Amino acid sequence: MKKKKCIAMLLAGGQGSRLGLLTKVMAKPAVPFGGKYRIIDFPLSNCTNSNIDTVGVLTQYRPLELNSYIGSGQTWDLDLSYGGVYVLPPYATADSSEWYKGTANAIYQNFGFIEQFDPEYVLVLSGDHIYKMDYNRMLNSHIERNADVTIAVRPVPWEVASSFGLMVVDENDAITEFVEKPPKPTSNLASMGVYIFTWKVMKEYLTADAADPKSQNDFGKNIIPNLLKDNKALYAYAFTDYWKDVGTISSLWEANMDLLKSPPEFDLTDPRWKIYSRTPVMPPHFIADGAEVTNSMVTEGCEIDGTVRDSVLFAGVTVEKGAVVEDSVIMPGTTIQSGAVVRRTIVSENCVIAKGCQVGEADGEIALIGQDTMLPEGYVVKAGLQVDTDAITRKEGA
Amino acid sequence: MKKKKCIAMLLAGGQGSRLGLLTKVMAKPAVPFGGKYRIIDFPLSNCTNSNIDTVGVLTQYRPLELNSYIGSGQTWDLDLSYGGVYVLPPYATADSSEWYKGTANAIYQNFGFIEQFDPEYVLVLSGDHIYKMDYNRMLNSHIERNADVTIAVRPVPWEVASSFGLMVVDENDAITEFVEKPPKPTSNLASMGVYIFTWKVMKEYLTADAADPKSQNDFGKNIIPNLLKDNKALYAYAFTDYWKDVGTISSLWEANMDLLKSPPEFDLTDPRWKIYSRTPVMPPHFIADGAEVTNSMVTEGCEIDGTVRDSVLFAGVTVEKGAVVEDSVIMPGTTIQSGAVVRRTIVSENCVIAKGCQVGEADGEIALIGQDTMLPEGYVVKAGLQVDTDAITRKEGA
Amino acid sequence: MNDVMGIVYTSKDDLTLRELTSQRAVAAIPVAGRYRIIDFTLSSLVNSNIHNVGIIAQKNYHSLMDHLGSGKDWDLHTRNNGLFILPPFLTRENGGEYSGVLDALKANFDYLRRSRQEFVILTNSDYIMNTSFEPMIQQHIKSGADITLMYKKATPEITEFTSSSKNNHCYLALGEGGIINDIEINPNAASYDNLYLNVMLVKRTMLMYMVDQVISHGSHDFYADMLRPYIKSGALKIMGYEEKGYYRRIETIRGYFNFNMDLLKPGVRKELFGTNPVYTKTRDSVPTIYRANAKIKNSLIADGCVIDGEVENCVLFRGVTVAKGAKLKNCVIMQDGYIEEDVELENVIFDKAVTIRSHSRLVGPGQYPIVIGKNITL
Amino acid sequence: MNDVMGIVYTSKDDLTLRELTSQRAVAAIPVAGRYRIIDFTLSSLVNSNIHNVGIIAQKNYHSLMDHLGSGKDWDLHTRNNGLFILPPFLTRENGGEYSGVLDALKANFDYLRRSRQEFVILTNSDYIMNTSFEPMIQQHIKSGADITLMYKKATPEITEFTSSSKNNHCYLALGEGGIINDIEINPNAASYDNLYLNVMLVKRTMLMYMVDQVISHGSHDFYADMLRPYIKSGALKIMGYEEKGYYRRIETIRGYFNFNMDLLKPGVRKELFGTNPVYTKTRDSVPTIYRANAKIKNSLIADGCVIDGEVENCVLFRGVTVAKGAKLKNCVIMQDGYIEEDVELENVIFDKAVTIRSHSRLVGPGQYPIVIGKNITL
Repeated sequence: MKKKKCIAMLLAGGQGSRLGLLTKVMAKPAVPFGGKYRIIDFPLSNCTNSNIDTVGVLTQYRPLELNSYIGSGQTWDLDLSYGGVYVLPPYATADSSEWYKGTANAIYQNFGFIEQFDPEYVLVLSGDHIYKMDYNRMLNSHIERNADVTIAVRPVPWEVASSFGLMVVDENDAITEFVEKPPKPTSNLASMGVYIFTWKVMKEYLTADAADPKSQNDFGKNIIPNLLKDNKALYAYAFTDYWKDVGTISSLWEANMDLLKSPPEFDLTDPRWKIYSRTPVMPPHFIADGAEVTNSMVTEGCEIDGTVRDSVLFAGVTVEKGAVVEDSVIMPGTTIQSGAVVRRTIVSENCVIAKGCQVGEADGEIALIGQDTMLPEGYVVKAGLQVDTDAITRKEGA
Repeated sequence: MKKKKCIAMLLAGGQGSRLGLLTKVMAKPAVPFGGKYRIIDFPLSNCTNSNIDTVGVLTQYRPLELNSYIGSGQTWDLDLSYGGVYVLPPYATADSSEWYKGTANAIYQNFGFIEQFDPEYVLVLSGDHIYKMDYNRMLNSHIERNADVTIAVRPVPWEVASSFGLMVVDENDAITEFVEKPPKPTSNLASMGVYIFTWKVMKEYLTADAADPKSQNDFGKNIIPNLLKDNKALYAYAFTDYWKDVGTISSLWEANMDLLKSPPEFDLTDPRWKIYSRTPVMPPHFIADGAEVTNSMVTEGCEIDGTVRDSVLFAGVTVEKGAVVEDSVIMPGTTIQSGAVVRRTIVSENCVIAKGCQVGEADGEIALIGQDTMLPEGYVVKAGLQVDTDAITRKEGA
Repeated sequence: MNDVMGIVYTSKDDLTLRELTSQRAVAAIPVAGRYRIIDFTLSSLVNSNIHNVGIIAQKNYHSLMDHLGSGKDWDLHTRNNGLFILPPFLTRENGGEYSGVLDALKANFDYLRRSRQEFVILTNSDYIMNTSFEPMIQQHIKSGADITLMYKKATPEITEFTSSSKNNHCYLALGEGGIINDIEINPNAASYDNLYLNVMLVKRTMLMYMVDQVISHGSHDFYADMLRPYIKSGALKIMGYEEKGYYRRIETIRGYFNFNMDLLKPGVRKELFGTNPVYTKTRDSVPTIYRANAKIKNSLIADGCVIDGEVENCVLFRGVTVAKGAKLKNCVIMQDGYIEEDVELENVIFDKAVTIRSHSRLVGPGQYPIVIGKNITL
Repeated sequence: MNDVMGIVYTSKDDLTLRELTSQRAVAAIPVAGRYRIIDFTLSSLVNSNIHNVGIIAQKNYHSLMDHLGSGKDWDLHTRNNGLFILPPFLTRENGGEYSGVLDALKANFDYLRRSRQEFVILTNSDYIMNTSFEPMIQQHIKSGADITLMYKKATPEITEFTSSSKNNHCYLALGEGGIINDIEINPNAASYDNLYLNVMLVKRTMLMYMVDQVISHGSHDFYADMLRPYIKSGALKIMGYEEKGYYRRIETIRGYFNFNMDLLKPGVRKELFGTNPVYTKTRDSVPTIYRANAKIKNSLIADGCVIDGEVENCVLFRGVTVAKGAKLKNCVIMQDGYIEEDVELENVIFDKAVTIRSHSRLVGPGQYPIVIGKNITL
């Protein structure tokens, strides 16, 4: 069998509960972003563009959507006979059957998957961020420095630093200290959740970790500290381009808005670093006489008769005559009926915002409408609220 | 989205514990058969040849091998953008996380998968049998008779009937009675575990079944009896060609031997009904001067210097000078060293039978050597015994 | 599942389409913002559960091959069945060109023999239609016909697009029970109003027999030498099947332009895209961006555009840029068109990757739009 | 990961290979039981992490295209990069044949321009070698060479297989530090023992520049007009890289036969198949069945055979039947050969699907085996 130099393990297990109703029916990596993408398109496309052609996607929450979305992997050129993309949920063995306990445990349980490719290096990714990164350059740096582990880092504002894993490095970028989400940060170099391990080292430490009943089986809390304790060669790899955690409603909304700036804060159009995505099979969009569309992103299958300003519209969105969409993100298949006004809101997939609804406000927090919600005529949703079918039923029942 | 007329759900969850050591490290559908196949190749190839291009493979035990083996589905022409083959293990939702409880429950938990294809019919298969069957003809019969459920049946010898689900049918093949493994059979028409459901009916009954806390969530024990009770239209579809349950060591061995008869009891060479299989990338096999190979099946990557009689050899098997293999099944990558004698034995993948070993006997039960076993020089394995590395260690320790 | 295969004949470059076919087959002409003409035929076949499709290619099939690739985008990349491109291969014996559909079929008897399906749908690929062939197949089997020909009631909208050239326009006479008893080939004034759509359903072996008969008797014309004699002789049961959906054959620049404009009508879009999906080569474009000065009226716009100007009654393909101050009216701008600032365009067709420098003006006559060839900078 | 693309030149049909190339390119000749010659070149490229491969096809490329398909079997079916077949497309301008490798490269400048890789490996496909190009690439980069040519020490086994025809046999003189300072083209008696293997590594843009220079000055020969002048002028740093693995160029029937027989040596099999896998088109054959009367000695046998006779020193391809009483010695029997009862064959090559009726006898001279063409029944 052909050996793979480096394979990737993508931790896509997170339910992303900070995304509220958005992840009620789908895993976080499957959340739509930027008009025609899903969050997971970014790490997968980064892999393809970095010539890493073997990716295990570790998931236990709602794997169905991910499974169908990834399919044969053809979208990302990952439909290979040897290698390619695999969705790896937890499984039962003759002796035991258990869910993944932590990030490190998820990978430990899939050692069998990794070993069939006999890699020298394992790249660990998470499915929570929007960014374009050449993992191959990071790998070259790992190899050149003869590192055991290389961690991608970026400086973050001091005020948010305490929500990250933070590192102190010496003049050669060797990591001397690592603290997971400290209340009083002594560094603002945050871990991006992107690691390259030399496979032999990973194998040793994950095996030891699995045998330790007190461990939380987490990379940040257990594995990295253990490696540091043993004076292993841990290096930081600095990344300073666009990188956004889209773990909250407001950061997801912001990241979408970043695409509308001119020049965009984050550019999707580089032909040498395409972001691949499963394209819906729909005709071009249509903009009718009388419509207004400015400072917005519109994609296939949309039919626009109303007004769209400063917004991102996904495939198959309908905006009827007289409807107004402003500063909003409208996900696939949703209809905004005539006279409805949507402001500073994320509307999920396949919703109907009926006539005369007032959703969100021109100022204040971002509102959210959950998937498949049929908002009744004239319904009002205040700034920052989250509404779905259950919420409407409760309200009507009350 | 394009609608699929009929999709298949393949129940591949079984650990197949009656196969002993063979399934210690792999799921039953991944067990090798017939020189270059695995059991699951048969239902998958049947689907492709029957023009059913969407298959969900339900598994919870050792999905890794199945996952890697199935890959993008390219082997069976099932690597499609819309449809194709998906491995579906149990998954967690926001509310719950549970393993599959029974065959019906496994399908119930994957209603979301089925509904995205909006099928009219659902074909339920199991991954335990060797047979070639045109499911499309069965589907046509289902449609013509306007059935709610059609069950594929075959007559079995009365003496083994009590180990099957048995049916009584009227003169129109309508099923009037169904008993799961009765101690005293009143019919010898056995269910093959191949069902076609009209999706609407399946949905109704599986939903009701899931709500019934007393149900074992099993097709044979719960769903079919409930349908009969309600006088639904259940029909039997008779199948009389070769069909073999390979659920035990001896039946698996027999089914392999069936291929060596002339004419074979089961013919794999029909160009209009090919059985597809992931081919190992190996050169043609080589037979040296001094070797003897008769009444046997040999495939790519084998190197034969010894004697092979009445046996089935898988890819990459080496039989050294002076070694003798008789009435045996030798799975991929195994080496029989010079002077070793193997009779009436199934040797699993990647074993080494060292010099002078005596494995199995010319008469008596079939012996079994488990995967990755290195049998020490001169080791003797009596007829019917099962040996693997653990067993050897225990014996040496004792 | 259907026991039917498809054979798509892509005719030679049609000179009435001028620049649009100078480097591509008619089947490969870009239409409707993101498609090629052949996408409609292929999607109709695939949506009818037909999974073995042979494409008879002629000269100029480079762009067609490039577009179709391995057939992946139509789920036609399987090893058994799938998509087969059948160009006139150069060998020691073969000169490299088919002289017509019969010659092409004869040259591909090997492929026809190897195919397993009982029936063949033989179709051209110079028309726009998104249909399911399944009702036609059902009628064919039920009626016990030997051959079924698809036709449509001729209306001015359909026939005005076709040139008056002798380009295989056939009209059928239907007798009792839908039996076809006459065919008119290229009449100046048609006696019948049943326009043959160049879609034919027949048993595979019968097609091979008929082709062999005609060719071995030294004849070569599909319509005059094969269809007409069989219809006149009455030896075979030849039936008509009426197609009622949208249909346009693309034969002239004006027809091409009118079809694109037709797409601005909601009814036409619904008819073409509302029921069955139309598949095409994926290009991984980003969504289209509208900037602050964009003003769009009644236009169909594909992904990957960046628009800061005014666009009215236009079809813009993928990757078109319309800079600030530019005004487009009644235009079809193919992929990667680049319209600089303050340009004014009216009644213009731009082939792929045309650039027009700022402050230029190009206005064509309403009935006969100006065509600018591929890769030109004005 | 390598920043290298591959260009595989498949030369025109070579008349010294007689029947074997009457309907196929040299690259498509079946060898070693289940491969085509080009599989070795393609697998070497893929195993060297090269994922963008252009195949320059000539006339007769039907069987090559059929074999390669979408490139799936080599994992070369990706949309970016992948396998590109580059035949001499017929257009309004183009006559349909490349006059040599330079002409072919020039005709495919579009493809070369579109490719992203920095380097190109340009190779022929008429040889058997399973190697990794990675050490050569590393040497090229480290040494700062402009061009690296792969060579091998000429031994009798390697050169005896090649004809004495003027078929681009080149020998290289290596000076200090591995710099090449002379090239002999088709010498009757070579002065140097470094046989050029027709594998060249160069920057993509530099290759395009050189090709353009030579062609635009009216010259056309890769060896005499391009390689030799650049080597003689010393303007570029041209280095040699020594390949040490198994290598045979297939140019004559005898060379073809000897290579197949060579595979019966365990050492040769290990060298060719032991380290890197060789990919080929999958055929979904069943395993081979040996019946009660089978007697096999020293033979390489592919899947799908049914054998009840005697086979000695043979290479049998997929799907060969050897009936009871038949005796084969020193034969190469390609796919689907059918040897009936009591046939005796010695020193014979059967092309695909040859049938020989029972009780026949066919014995060739040891040095010059008899070749029976495709699909013939004796």
